[in-house]
Amino acid sequence: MHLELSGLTKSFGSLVANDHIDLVIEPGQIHCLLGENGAGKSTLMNMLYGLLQPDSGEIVIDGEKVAITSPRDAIGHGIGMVHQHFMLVPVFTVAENIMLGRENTHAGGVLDRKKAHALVTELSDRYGFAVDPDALVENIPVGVQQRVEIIKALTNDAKVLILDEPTAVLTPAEIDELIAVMRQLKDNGTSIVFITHKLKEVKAIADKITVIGRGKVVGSAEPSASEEELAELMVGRAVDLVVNKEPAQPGDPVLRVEGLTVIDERGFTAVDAVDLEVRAGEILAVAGVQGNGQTELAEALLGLTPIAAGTISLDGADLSHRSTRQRLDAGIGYVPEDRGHDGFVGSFSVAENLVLDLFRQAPFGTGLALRTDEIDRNAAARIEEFDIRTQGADLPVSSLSGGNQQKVVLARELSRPLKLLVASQPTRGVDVGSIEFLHSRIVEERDRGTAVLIVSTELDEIAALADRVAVMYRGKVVGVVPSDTPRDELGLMMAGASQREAEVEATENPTTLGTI
Amino acid sequence: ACGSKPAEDSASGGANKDFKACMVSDSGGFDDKSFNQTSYAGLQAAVKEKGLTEVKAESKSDNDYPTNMTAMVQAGCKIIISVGFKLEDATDKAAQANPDIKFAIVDSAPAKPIANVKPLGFNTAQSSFQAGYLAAAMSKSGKVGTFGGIKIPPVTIFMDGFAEGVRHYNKQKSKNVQVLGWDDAKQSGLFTGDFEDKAKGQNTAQNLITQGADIIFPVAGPAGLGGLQAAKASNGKVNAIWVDTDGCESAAEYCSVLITSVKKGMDVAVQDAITSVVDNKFDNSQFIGTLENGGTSLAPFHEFDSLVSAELKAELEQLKADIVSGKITIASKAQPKAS
Amino acid sequence: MSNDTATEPQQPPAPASPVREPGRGGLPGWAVQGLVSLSAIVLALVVGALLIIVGDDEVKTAIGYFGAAPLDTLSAAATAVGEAYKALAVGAVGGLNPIAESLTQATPLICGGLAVSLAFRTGLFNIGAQGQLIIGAILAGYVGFAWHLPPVLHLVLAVVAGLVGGAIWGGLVGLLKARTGAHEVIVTIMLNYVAIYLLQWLLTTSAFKRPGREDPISPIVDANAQYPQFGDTRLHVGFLLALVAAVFVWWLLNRSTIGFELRAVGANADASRTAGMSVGRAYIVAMLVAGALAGLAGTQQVLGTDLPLTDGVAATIGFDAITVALLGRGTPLGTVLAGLLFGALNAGGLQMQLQTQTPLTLTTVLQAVIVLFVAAPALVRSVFRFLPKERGTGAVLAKGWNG
Amino acid sequence: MSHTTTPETVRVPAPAAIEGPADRIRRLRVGGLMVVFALIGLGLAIFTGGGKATFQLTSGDLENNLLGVPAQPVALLLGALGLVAAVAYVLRRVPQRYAGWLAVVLGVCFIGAFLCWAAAGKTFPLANQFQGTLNFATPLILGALAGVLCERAGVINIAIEGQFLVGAFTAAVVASTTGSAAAALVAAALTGVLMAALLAVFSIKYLVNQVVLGVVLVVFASGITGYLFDQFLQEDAENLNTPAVLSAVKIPGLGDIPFIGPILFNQTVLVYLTYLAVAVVTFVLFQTRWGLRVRAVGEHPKAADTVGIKVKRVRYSAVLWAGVLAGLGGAFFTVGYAGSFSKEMTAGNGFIALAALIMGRWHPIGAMVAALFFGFATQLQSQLQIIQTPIPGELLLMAPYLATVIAVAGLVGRVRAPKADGEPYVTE
Ligand SMILES: Nc1ncnc2c1ncn2[C@@H]1O[C@H](COP(=O)(O)OP(=O)(O)OP(=O)(O)O)[C@@H](O)[C@H]1O
Ligand SMILES: Nc1ncnc2c1ncn2[C@@H]1O[C@H](COP(=O)(O)OP(=O)(O)OP(=O)(O)O)[C@@H](O)[C@H]1O
Ligand SMILES: [Mg+2]
Ligand SMILES: [Mg+2]
Repeated sequence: MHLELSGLTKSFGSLVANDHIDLVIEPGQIHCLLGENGAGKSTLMNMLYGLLQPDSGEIVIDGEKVAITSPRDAIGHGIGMVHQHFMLVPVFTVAENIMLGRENTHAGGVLDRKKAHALVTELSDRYGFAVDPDALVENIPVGVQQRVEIIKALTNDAKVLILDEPTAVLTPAEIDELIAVMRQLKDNGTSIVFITHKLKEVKAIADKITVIGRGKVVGSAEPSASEEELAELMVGRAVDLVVNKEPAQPGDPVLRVEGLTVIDERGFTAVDAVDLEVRAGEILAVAGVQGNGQTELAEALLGLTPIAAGTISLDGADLSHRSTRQRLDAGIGYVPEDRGHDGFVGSFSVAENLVLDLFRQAPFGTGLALRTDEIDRNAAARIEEFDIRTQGADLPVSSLSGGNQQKVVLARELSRPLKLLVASQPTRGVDVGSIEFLHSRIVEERDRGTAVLIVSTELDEIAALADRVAVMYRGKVVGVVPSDTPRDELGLMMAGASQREAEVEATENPTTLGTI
Repeated sequence: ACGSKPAEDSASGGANKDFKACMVSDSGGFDDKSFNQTSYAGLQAAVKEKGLTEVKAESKSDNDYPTNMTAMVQAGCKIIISVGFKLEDATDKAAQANPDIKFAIVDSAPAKPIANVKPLGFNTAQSSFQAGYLAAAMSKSGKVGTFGGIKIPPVTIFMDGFAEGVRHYNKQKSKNVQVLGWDDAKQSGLFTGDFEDKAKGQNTAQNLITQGADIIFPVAGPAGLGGLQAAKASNGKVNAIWVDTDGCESAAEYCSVLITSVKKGMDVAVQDAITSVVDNKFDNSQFIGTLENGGTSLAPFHEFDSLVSAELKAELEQLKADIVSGKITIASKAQPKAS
Repeated sequence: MSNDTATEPQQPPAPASPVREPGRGGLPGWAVQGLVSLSAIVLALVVGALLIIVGDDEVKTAIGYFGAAPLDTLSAAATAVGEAYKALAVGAVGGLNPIAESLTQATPLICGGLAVSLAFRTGLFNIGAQGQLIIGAILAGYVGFAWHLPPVLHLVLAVVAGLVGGAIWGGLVGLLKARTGAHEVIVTIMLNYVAIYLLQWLLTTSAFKRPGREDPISPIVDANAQYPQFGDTRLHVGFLLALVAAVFVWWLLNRSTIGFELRAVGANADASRTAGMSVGRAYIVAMLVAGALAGLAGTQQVLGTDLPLTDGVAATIGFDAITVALLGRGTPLGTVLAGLLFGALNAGGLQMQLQTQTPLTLTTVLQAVIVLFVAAPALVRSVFRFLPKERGTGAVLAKGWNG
Repeated sequence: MSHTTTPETVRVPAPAAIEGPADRIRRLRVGGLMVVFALIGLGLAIFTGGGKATFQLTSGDLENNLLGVPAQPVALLLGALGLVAAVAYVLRRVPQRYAGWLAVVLGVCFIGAFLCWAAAGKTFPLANQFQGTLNFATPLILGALAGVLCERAGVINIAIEGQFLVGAFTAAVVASTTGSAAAALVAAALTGVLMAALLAVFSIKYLVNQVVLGVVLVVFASGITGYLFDQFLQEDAENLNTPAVLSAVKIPGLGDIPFIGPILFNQTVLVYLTYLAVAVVTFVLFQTRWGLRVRAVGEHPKAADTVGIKVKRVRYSAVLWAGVLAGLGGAFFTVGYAGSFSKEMTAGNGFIALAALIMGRWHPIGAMVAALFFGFATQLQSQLQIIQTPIPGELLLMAPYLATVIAVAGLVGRVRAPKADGEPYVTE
């Protein structure tokens, strides 16, 4: 199928998210879209999929102009999409999610669950996905959820498949599998639009690369272009892809975790007798596929999740049963993994969010009274310092782009003296330009003597920041390794291999990305 | 097809058109199938009889009493009737401020008599006593039942009289007819908790019926209608006695199950109070409706006329005479005190 | 994320310079909102007029011979509506006394509305203002008539008792929610019933009954415990307290650390917890203060307008307060304005029934329809096409049940 | 060792020896409450009078079919059993799976002991207890089901009370004017739909906050039915407000089952419709295409949209069908049971239905159980007022409401609404 977008324009209020974008997707082509956060990639794809209506411009399929006013139309035209934010109903089973919208029914609209079951089994066999049709989506790891999303898109026999940041939550091995599936689809003549922030992936699979910036097509590149070239095309300036950091000067242990066990709400063991130690002036990265207990580990450190066993101590003081507020006051800074959910209050202004955990302390709060002038002054300083791109400190944070929202959270946490910084996924979904800045700020904090614990699923990020790496699998720490451990080896440990097994396997079976 | 225009109504009565007879309801409203509604009927009757102008104000809440009272004063009312004890304070205040206007208040009395306020009280315990006696006599199961809306004296006075009447019957006839739903000695019994929920009233009555009661005496305004419905649904096994008005008139659909009603003659009392002002005969003496003056009475038996034996009818007459003469005294504390 | 999805679409991403409608003089946001609200009231009056016409006796008669003299029907209709609305207007704002009456009616509505608003801003749906008001009234009333104290002191104590009563009844809801997760909607509905039955019971006890009376009515509170009145009107100092309460709520929400916490919890409980706030404590504090505000409304009922305690002391204020808060979009100023509007409608409605025998239920319909239209500016705009577009439809209050 | 990560759930159930803190808190809370009730039950048993407690097993028949039990021994037995259950719960003496049953055992024991105490030396109409429970619960069930349908689709429905009122009103008027019960039910359902349409249009099309809307619609319904009552029904009650009430229809066979037969299967059409509604709503929600879509738009409308489901249309249909149920629930108050209409006659039942639906965790069966629980408590207090127990009547009147608070705080705990409940779906 030959797909042509011409002059697509979309604005939200005064913001032009897409400004006359032209794009051609050839049959059987893997077309990569690159661009900073908020460049307009998802907006463009959402218009193609009928979720958003363009203000102007047209979509032409096989030479014919078509109107796509709803996802229904898009599906009808053979377009499938895997969305950046999962479009799965968490309380439904995998089978229910997959049948939703095109249910097979018996007489009277009664669901034919058998057929749905068979379909899931068939597709997951065909593509080598092992997915249990009866599992509730909210109970399966994100990696598997991603597969469900892909199965959903595939069941429609899409001729054009849009994948919007599908790899953000996958392990290197899973990414490899996905790349294999994409190749298989391409060989069958399916065209694919692939959006990602990971330049390695782009180089591995793209037939064509289009870069979008501030709502416009700002250039295109060949897969042969170097990562640095691509990054520069995206950000508009040269970008340091490696963080320049001095070797760590670790001091005394600051955080000590012993036998920490967390049981989640459903009665499952999320963190299983974990021992960890983080020293002043070092960055310990906790690596692992999402859902292996890192989230709960970080939350337990902050007292957001009650612990079932074990101790947490900071500078020798036992914090295991302190409240979150006491831990923050004791000098822990926290950047939560899901910023929109836990990191800020979307309807609050930038200024208010910059004091979300400081508002009680002088100078912002004196007694019962809130000093709004001080809050504003603080906002001006932080916005300047962290280069937060906003049109005003009084605007709601929800109106900022993802990267800038993340800067707000980090700016807040770094604006007070810390002993320990816990940062989960500090740069998830953030573009390379912002990543560069955020990383350097974290290293700066380390060099100031703060103990830093990073939780990340991104091997790039781990490679860039970590002094030591702890790999978690099924709630346990399977090993603590130096930061220069090869990525394939880390990837295998994230899948449960011990360090020794990983070493052997990685040399025998290198992955695509590991070798680029 | 449309009719023709009626001729202008030729000044009907007209005699006292500028005499405004006014009434303020309590928060139950004029459609409460109870005392507001009956009192209003009295107002309408007086207006018709004397050719007056009526003004009425319903109160949605307690806050509205003083407002409505003031508005009535300003409207130039000659007499203002307030309905219910909750209006006492507002009435007294307005009366003292406006000695030229006459007032009457239903079911209440100022603590100290006020020259231009006529209290209208009703000793419905007397006729309820008769009703209790009648019910006891008519009961085949030997159990009669009663329930109220909320436990307040205007409600419990009926229940008291009813229970005492049953007891009197037992003593006279050496029977043991039981009253379910009210223990007048302990002043505790069965209440629905409001005056609105008809379904609840019906269920409550049903519970009495299950316990064996075959005559129901609901004292719960519209919710009490549910009790009549329960009787009706029993297909003749259970009958009822209504309160305030003659149920065969105010709730005609239930006439077939109504042995009689305990009438509280608010309509007549209100009408009299108004006409006394028109005729310049107003006095502030307390009116207490009794069996003697007809201010409370048993309604006709209507469809049960043939079922109530002549003997029983005679006994009821005798009861009346005995109560009037003081031979029978009624204990209920809810009876209006003569001031 | 999901917490904000309802509000987000209305927030333009970059309103550095206020977004203006092309070709239209930029009216400030509040003016636009005012215009829309005014139009909503006009629309509601039209609906009310239809009901008046349908229910009017003269019109009913005239319609009987519509064919013979159609103009009669029209003129009868016009007269009916005209007279009713004239009475409504006069009763609401036609002179000093009517205005005082409107303000008196508005007083408890404002406090009750604030109680609902404050809880809303904390993400709680307080259907329990009614019960909180009742308990407040019970305590304030009891202190007012059973104790005999010198001026000022007596009033202060009675008011404090009312605040405490309301706070207990509200705080209980917050406590249960914080400790056990019990849904506040269920608990407040149930506690409303408990409160009214409690009051009915207390009124049968000798501690509450007026001496010499068997009726369930308490004595009127001592003069020392009454809010001083303004001149001959029924308007009393409680009204000023209501305004003070509104200012207090504004300060609490916008200028205090507690309010910061409450708002944060209301807007995103997860992020608040992550930032070290105690969500449970916020619920308790919010419900305590909300309860106290409703209790204040209770004091205004028993200490302000010469009302003794009866089982009708709360009327439907606690429920009307919800509508008032919603109409006021959960802000203190909005709540005051909405309270005033409802107070005026109540006062005017009484006058309307008096002069034209229009049932009070019409006022109820009017109030509902006004709120309905104010809440749906898009609908109003589709009728009055000249209205400028509003920037955002204002704060969306309580979101879903998940808070 | 292969490259693929294992697909099954990452988490393993915690070993039984370790209890999650959340579970622990819940166990202590529920357990504490159970112990308190067990002790109250035992205390009542100790103070139970001598003689027999008689339970009447056939409604309306005081002579036959009585079950007499020695009050105190039975009460003591039940009290002790209840205490055992409570203690077993607190001490985790049964596998987690069966722990819930301990609460049920305790509940039954407590009520049994309580009844023995209350009915010692008296007769307690047991059959009537269940009959009354059903009567009180029927409109609540219909209302709560209406709420379930709406809210599963993502539209909060506080307006049940308003839908009740208009349903009750039209049913009364139509039954009076046409004399046809069927017509009355249809009319009630239709006006329920009309109110629901207001809810739907204003929430789905005009994006009005649904909590606001619900409250306002209740006020509106109360105003409009009140106004029409004042202006029309009041004046011409004979023709407009004397509906015939549905009569009970005994189901052959089922109606003859001892004890439960007369209670469950000698009822009006409306009650049968209610049973049917529970079954149908449960089935439709969880087993049909439409139900799947309704739940999808209530949980994650955007996900539904991306697979081609017309979110708004599904929401409209769910809200309107809910209107049918709520309208029928309203009809119960007039033609279904009590006859003529009077102002505000639904007396807050719509709000109780709302509470039932939340307490029932937005599940049709749960909502029904909650409604029955409330009906049971209400009926029990009414019956206890008649047989005269030492409990003051005033306290009894509050009891159903207090019981609900205790149940919600103690047993139900945190509930989770459909994720998108109350959130309008906006596309750009
Ligand atoms: N629904 C919306 N309303 C208003 N503005 C929006 C909306 N959706 C996106 N935007 C804005 O449009 C711009 C483009 O957003 P888009 O989601 O297309 O970016 P993106 O390129 O996909 O970014 P990312 O890499 O972070 O996913 C952003 O500035 C964003 O703030
Ligand atoms: N209504 C809106 N108004 C303004 N900006 C919006 C709106 N909706 C979304 N955005 C912004 O659009 C950008 C892209 O939206 P998107 O939903 O892709 O989130 P995101 O931040 O990119 O998420 P992630 O970090 O998980 O990739 C974000 O910066 C978000 O803040
Ligand atoms: Mg995107
Ligand atoms: Mg992104």
